[in-house]
Amino acid sequence: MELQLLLLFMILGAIVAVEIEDLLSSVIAVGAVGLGLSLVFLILKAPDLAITQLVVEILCLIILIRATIKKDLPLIRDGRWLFNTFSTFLFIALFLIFAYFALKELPNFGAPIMRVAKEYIESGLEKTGATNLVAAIILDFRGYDTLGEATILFTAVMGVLAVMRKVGRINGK
Amino acid sequence: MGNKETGMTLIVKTITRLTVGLILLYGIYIVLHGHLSPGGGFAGGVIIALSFIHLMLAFGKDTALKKLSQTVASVLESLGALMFLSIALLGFSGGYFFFNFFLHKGRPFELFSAGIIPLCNIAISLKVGAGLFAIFAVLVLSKKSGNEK
Amino acid sequence: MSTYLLCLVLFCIGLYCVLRKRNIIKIIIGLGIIEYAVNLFFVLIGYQIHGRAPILAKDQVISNMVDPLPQALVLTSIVIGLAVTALIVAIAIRIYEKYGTFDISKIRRLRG
Amino acid sequence: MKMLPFFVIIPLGTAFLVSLFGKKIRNFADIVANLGTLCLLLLSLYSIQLVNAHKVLVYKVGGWLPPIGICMVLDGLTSFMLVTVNLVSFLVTIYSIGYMEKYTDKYRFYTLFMLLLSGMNGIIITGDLFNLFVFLEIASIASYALVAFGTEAEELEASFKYAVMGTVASSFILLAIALLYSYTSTLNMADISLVLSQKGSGVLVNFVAVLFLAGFGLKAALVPFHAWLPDAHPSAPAPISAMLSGVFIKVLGVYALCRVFFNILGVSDKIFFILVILGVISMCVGAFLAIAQRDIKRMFAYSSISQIGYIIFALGIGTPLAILGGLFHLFNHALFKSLLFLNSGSIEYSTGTRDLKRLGGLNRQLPITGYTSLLGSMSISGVPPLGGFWSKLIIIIAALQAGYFVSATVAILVSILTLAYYLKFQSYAFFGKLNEAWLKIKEGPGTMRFSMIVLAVICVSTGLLLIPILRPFLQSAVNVLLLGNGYKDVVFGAIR
Repeated sequence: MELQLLLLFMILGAIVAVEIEDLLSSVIAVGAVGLGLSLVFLILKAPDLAITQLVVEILCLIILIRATIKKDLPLIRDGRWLFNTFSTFLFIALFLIFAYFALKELPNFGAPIMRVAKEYIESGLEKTGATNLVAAIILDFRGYDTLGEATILFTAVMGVLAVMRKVGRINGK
Repeated sequence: MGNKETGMTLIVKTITRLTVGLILLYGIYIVLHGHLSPGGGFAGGVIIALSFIHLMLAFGKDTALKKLSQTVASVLESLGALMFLSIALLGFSGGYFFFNFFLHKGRPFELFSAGIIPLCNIAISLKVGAGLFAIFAVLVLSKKSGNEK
Repeated sequence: MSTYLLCLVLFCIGLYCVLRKRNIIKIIIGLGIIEYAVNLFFVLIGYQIHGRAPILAKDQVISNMVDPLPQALVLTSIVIGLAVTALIVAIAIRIYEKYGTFDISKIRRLRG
Repeated sequence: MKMLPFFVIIPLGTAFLVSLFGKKIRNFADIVANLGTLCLLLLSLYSIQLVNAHKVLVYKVGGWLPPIGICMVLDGLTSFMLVTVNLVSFLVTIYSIGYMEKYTDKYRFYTLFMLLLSGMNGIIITGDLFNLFVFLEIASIASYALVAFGTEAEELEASFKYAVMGTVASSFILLAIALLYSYTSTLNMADISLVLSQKGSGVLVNFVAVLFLAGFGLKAALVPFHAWLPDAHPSAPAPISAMLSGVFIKVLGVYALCRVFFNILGVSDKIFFILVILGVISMCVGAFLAIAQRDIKRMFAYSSISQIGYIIFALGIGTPLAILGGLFHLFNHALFKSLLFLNSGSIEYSTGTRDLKRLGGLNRQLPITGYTSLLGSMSISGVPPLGGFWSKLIIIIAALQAGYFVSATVAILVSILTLAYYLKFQSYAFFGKLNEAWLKIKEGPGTMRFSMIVLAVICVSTGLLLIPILRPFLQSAVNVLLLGNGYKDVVFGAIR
């Protein structure tokens, strides 16, 4: 029950973040959604994710506020064209209806199949020696994924450093 | 958010001086106990980066960059990445890429256990901490020069 | 079931924001919301009712644990989200420097 | 067998080393990056040999059995794609030695380039669905940054559009993976295929298919989702345009689409039909928009959309001959499109403009660029006996055999249109009167000329792939797609 309430809170926060006109408030609202997500992770018994989500959310918030603060913000109107809004809503409605029928075929909420996960739980400790099974998975069973993940962060850092160069071309335009 | 190099008010600075070490220590704790308790390299790395960002926000960029300059940060990041890759490569000694090559994985629930997992955590935290700090420093520095224009 | 649907509603709010908003920062926020929704969905499908966190404790036999695999995947996915956000914010800041605005309808030097 | 991880390790290691030492040691970045791509090319050529000997090889990362750990799979399609990617990337890195002198911070370029390459190689070689997503993100993020590498206003704008579209596409793909994980509770591709064949398919599998189609379609720039490509590809530096148009959209779009639809979800008539429709529309729209362009690179970018349409159309027909034609066209297009983009880079290097109206008569000043681009243009528009002619011919014959008469006619007409706009490009840029402003210009450095000549030579001779001795290279790739759901048995057979 508290799960649904938190989800509703997140949806509310997201709507506020999308619709409010002041950018700073919008960024803060999305921060609230992220912290709500962190709580949901805690309820869903995922403490690793709760911690990570919390700190990542704080960092994202700082970066976003840095980007928005002290910028003059002329009021930006959304697209006025009614047809576009209408087609967007139509698309989203179709998506949700399709999703509704598709989700019916999933296993019920709270009863996953655990075909592969069973082996992690049963033999994770003895095979890797780590008591935190999530750590055992990300760094041993699926360590290759984590190499990719570390590389993604590396790529992003290199990308940011490349994009923020003041001069792109040596004798260009 | 003082735009001069001085940073924020005295109250903020004093409290920062007290807490920054604790935050850093907490980050290191989370990294080292990643295989025993929730957390791990990523969360710990982000916390370490946040402690430096905290310093930068409170004292202005110069103080923080004196502690950890941008070049050092990007070198540390590349080193962390290389370390992670070489741990993965060392697995070839056991026959496979990413093989957990410690034969004796130690007793469970102890700090020195679980083979390569703590080592990987340290490498990742180095990478994440230094990388995120570098991103933040670059974003802040560019903002300043953008204002001067 | 209703939980899944609520999660997808969150996804759709983010999608709407990306498709319909003209402000660059709003678009970035929309991408963030999409990211949250997908991460949440991944964790939801691994939840077990009355399950326990996937961390072993001393001298206890654990049964009925939640699925640890989606949690490991979402950890990866959170970091991916952070990386993408950082890069896009950097691009947005540079765009602001060049054009002096966050309005994408005014940022239109390339023609379709 | 032990070499499989090196397709990822080499580019990753190079990227880390270049970022560490590239700034301090002169020419370090050039040398290491070129050595890296050379090694990758040799490895991928060796992989053909391996596929001939063993058919399928499975490498267990970390020594864990596949459903628990991640595995890498080397089969015919994999080695075919690896050869395509690494051949193009090797020539492109040689080209960038000269070309990238125009930009600042060359070592950052090489770092990002190697990351892009490792992402693509990772996607191709993996046998795990989530791992595919992770490497897809590496490649995408590197490409967002590379598109904005010049940091001019237009480039940033294009990169932003591209990044937003790409991120939405990635979340569609991740959502689809989540749904699939919940349904099958496994992430290994072969294992998913096994579970799906036991459970049968319902609405959920269709929903997942739609999500995958939207996600990979966005990455491949199929027509309803193509808006980002004509901005992003021309804005990047020329070597990156060549990589993006030449191989990137094929790996992230076509290869991933093939792997997921043919080998995991299993194809049905509905999906084939959708692919044919999307392919034909992409073909036409891309060609019509390309004719009107004055910017050389923009014209090539639209032409890429059109040619991707051919490939998807051929895959959608689904007969063995059509798939052969599609994959052959993929290989050809990778070569001649990267050649053409390198040519456009060479023109921009010498003259500083890409506007067709301002060029003219360049054949006298830039003979190598002129003649190699002539070969490239002829090949892409299907003039016999160049490679492009054979692949288009096979696709059209296969379409006629399968009864798609209207689509085949459209394909022929689009081919004529292609010829028209490439003739326009040739006549505006290289023939006619020489503009006074360009009297003093010279060809770029030797490395640029070298890679253009090599690409042109390969372009001319791709038709040879159809002769019986070399044919196994293509045929083994086709066989993997024809296997369909049999993929799982082959993979599980190789594990034992």
